Amino acid sequence: MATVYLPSGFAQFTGGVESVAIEAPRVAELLAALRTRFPALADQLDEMAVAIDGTIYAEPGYQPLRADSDVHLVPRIAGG
Amino acid sequence: MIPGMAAIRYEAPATVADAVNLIQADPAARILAGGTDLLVQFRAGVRQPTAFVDVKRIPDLVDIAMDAGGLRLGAAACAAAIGEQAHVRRLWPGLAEAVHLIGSTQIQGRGTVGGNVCNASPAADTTCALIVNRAMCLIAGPSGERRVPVESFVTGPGRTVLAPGELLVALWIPRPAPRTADAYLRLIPRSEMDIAVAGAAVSVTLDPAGTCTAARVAIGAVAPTALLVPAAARALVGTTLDESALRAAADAAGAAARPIDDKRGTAAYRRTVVGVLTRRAAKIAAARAENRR
Amino acid sequence: MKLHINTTINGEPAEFLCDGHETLVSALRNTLGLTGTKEGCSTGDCGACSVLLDGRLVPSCLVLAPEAHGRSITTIEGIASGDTLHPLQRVFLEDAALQCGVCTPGFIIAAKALLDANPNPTEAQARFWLAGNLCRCTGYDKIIRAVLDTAATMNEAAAV
Amino acid sequence: MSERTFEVVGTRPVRHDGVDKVTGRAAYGADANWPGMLHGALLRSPHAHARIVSIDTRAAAAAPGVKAVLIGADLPDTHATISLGEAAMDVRDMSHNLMARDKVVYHGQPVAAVAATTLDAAREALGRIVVQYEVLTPVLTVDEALAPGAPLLHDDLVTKGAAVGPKTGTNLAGRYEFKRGDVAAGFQEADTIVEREFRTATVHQGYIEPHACIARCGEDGRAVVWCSTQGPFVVRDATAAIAGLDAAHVKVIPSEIGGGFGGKIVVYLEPIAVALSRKAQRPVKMVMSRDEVFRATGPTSGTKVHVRIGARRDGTIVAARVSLWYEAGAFRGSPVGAGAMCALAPYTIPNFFIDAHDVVVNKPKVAAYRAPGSPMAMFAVESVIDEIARELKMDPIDLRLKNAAAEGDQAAYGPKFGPIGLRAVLDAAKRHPHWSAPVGPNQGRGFALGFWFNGGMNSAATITLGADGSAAVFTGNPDIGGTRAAQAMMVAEELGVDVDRVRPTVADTDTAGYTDVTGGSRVCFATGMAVIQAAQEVREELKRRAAKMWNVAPEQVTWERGRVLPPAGAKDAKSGADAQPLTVAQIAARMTHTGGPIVGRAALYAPMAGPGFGAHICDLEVDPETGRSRVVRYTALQDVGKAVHPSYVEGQIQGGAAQGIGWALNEEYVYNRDGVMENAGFLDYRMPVASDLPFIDTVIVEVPNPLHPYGVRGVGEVPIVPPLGAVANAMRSATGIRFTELPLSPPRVLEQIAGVDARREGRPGTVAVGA
Repeated sequence: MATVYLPSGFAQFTGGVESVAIEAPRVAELLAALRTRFPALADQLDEMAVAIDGTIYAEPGYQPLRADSDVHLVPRIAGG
Repeated sequence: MIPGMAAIRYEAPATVADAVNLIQADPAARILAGGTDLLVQFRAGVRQPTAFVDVKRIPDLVDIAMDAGGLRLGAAACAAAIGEQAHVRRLWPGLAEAVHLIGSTQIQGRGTVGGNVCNASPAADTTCALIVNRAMCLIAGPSGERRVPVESFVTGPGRTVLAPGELLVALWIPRPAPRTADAYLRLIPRSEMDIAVAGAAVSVTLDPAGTCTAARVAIGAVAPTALLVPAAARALVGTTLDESALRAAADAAGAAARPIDDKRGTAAYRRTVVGVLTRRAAKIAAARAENRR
Repeated sequence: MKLHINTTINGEPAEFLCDGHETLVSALRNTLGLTGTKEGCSTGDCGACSVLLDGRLVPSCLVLAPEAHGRSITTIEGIASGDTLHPLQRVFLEDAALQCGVCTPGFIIAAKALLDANPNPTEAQARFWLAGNLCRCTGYDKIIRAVLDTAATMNEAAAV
Repeated sequence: MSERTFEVVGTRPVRHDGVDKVTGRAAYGADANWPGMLHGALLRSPHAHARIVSIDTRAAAAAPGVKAVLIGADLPDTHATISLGEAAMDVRDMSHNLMARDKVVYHGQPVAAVAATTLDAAREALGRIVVQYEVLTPVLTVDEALAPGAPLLHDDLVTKGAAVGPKTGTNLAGRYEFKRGDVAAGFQEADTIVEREFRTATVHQGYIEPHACIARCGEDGRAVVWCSTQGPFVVRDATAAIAGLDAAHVKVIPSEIGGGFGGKIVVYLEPIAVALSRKAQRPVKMVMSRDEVFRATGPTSGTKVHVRIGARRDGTIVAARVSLWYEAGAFRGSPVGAGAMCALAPYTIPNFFIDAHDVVVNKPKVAAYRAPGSPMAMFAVESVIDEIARELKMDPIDLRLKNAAAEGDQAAYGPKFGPIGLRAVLDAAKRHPHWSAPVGPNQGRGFALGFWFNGGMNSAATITLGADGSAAVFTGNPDIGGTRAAQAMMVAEELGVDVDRVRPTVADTDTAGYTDVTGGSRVCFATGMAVIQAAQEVREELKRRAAKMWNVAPEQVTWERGRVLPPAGAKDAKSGADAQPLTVAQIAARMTHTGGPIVGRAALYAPMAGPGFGAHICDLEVDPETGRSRVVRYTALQDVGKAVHPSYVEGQIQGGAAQGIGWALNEEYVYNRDGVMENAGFLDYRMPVASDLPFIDTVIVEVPNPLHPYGVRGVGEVPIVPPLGAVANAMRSATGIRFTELPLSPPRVLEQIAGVDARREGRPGTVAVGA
């Protein structure tokens, strides 16, 4: 199961949950599961980038996950 | 013809008389020397002349001439041309420094000492140096010529004694007395390209024993016009320009300053720094005078 | 009424029509098609529009086009001779002294004026001479090196 | 990867676009003139905050030479969004930013546009437009904007993210939190705690080329736009959305670009030019003045950053508390999120809490500026770290080494670091002769770190071979800093052809595969990766063609540096002679007979390239009587992964350092109380000039990035981050005073120096004037 770490400010949308283990083959399925579990989080997820095992994807889409992947939701970064 | 816009004439008279006639006939015509202030103001909509009267084709206005009595700088001689004169650098190093501080190399290829004085900015770099060197403005107009000391020429920001139909033809700078030298310093945040936040020019005359027998101090960017500061000069005359004399001159300069807060610096900052610059300029001028046997 | 101006540009006679208040940089770029001269500020503060007017370095945004009458102008388009780049152009390329390149024509014109006046400038002299040319990409490091390298190259060539 | 040896990568060829740039032939935004074109000009708001009561354009429309007049009501209202990374911008905001509707929210915001036969006529017509305003009070700082009862910029603004108070009726556009561990407990463990509040001024990217474009829109609604931009596809999509066209009908041709630094990603002129052209049915050219660039294009945020850091006596940092408030300008979207993520990035800190606030104020909407958000946050943190080093009497580099993150550590912003060059950079700095050189009188030395993520995103590349074996490579990234040369070098590296025989081209939006902006330090990394993959595809095709000529299976042939080698015993199918190795040119010459043109293409979505760290050492000399300072020596060290063209890597580092020095010493937007910028020109917005700077010594550190085939990491943004802290720390060394507000302009410095003298000599309020 991949472990998802949420930004601390999002605790208000998750009832205080800061990390959660989710069984998902790819980021798309993982985010869908998060939305189902924490409906209040849905709006916030659209603006987040996803770090999978240390590599940040601004548009993570269908990136595959390993069984033990660490997934961090981080704000998107704009470069200059 | 530009749709919707009155054409602005360009005139290039060949003589002073023609230039006087042009600006007398059209009070909204503007004298164009280097254009480094005028064209910027025009573009910004600050000035809306009906004609540009380019005086750079009048030999009297661009010539630089030296004789036994002193130096005649055509009002439209560009800063770079003045800086190229070895005798100017030798006799008036402070004035040469001030001329060299006008803008960039490019600006110096255009900007003129006459324009610098006529633009009447409180921060003009050359004005203080001209004042301490007792420079005179040579003015031509409908009723003939007249002479005005530089310190009396500028009457306020952007204002001069020039009457309608008059133009500045040249600056006359008398040859300095023996053992006399000048210096000009300004404070800008960068090393180049800024307008002076404060400036100070000093001229001193020393006797063979090293006592100051005459001095002139002028400060810029700390009042509506550049100021001749007799009190600062008095603090120097009769001394050997020791630390306490320099400090007294600095205090006098600071006391004479009537600065304002603006985007370039605060009043308090200007008042402090103009004293520092006065002290340092006096020291440099003294060292130069000392070396003039 | 437009003014009819006869002038010399890069060694060739040229003529054009302009308004009394038009700037030289506008006439060069928009009327004569010499867009190598750039306009970065229109107030004489960036140096991108540098040209030589009768051999003297000036900001062409602060020169009126009619002032060119009877004068001689050198722009970046007239720096190379035939198919040979000017040494400054060559060394700027070799030393990677440009990035976006928009300030480059002004720098090369200004540096040419420097080397014409002072074939052997010190670093400080080069920096102060070029203080009126803004570059936001390079930190000036490679530009100053290129100017000093060019001076050395030209002096060497002259000595041979 | 580290064993790979390169033939071309790492060399310094003359850039392909170079000759055009040194001869003046290169065509930038304002260099295009189209037959029959009109000139567009904008009427801008004279107020920083006001309601528009009415606009009457009748007299302008009737003015001589005027062919079209445009106001906000002529543009469609849209709620599309365009992804620009963090600041995914609402097209509605972008549209209102370039043409106000019912309200103006900053001084200089456009309210109407005119196209006329001459620029003079267009400007004259602007003067005939009558706008009635109901003037409102502007808010100019985060403190004013967040004060109770502050005037609101947008009645409909809702706070995004982790708001703590009410989410409406506020100027707080967003709030974000990051935390780890137990901060209160962490500070309990600390032997020393340093706490300071820092401010930085609004500063501009300062590209030398003003924004410029020319556009035409025909009767069929199809538009062509030539413009200076970092992102042609952003221009296409934003122009279509704002002007109300189908993006399928908009073609954007990127000109050469005279600097951007992030400021030429969003659009300002292009949709207006297209809309004017559609009305007038003639091409419309628009070029900003420098004054307009300063007043109405994106600067970056003025900021307030509060930092509290605690450390043990041995230097171990145990806790940190950081609060950031960034001005977004008039519409939401400051880079405060990135600032929060960068603030503590170099350090492993067990307990921290960061909150970040995006605040709207009546200033121009900020745009990306080189490592957006990082310099201000790291200025604050690196200043406090410097103070801790002083309190603990530790060498500043040793203190940082003690806490430096390494591979496998969890970054403060979340994920674990891969291979990073932070320690290598710190070690190189410690060894550098600059660090141990003596410091002169009135001088001080400062050290600071910088961090940036380095971007990835979408890139595409196409390579076509000529029959002569030369290669043309097309990508969609405008080349600001030498990326064409780098891409040509990559093709040369992969195909073994001379770099001089590769022709790199920046293609328009109808020609290039979709490509994200030139920005985020991503081009050499992501687009470079696409170029390498496309070249590898060409290589595979060359092998297939050679195999055909020898009548062997493709897998039987081998590639060896620019040649395809036959298997033993193979014969040339035409001559029957023993097969000889074939060069790229030899195979290309026969392409007509072996299957037609040889083309390679690649398209990819790259993750963020990988963290980049830099360290700068600055020596500053201060005039104690005037507060004026100058940089007398400067060294910049950076991990770049792999330097493809080292000269342009050095150039990026030197240029970034110079911009950061300007930010630290003299650059700032000066506003009056009415929200009018007072220094909107290069005369008084004081960017560094050549005589302000010494040579900037660079040290390239190469810790390869595993995400790129050559190890490229991205270069351009990191170097603007350390200078703010390095300069301020040098000022601290030179004067003994911790400055917490930038820029360190002479009056600000003298005020503090004088204050110290006053305390010491018991002369409050006076200024010491020494000999």
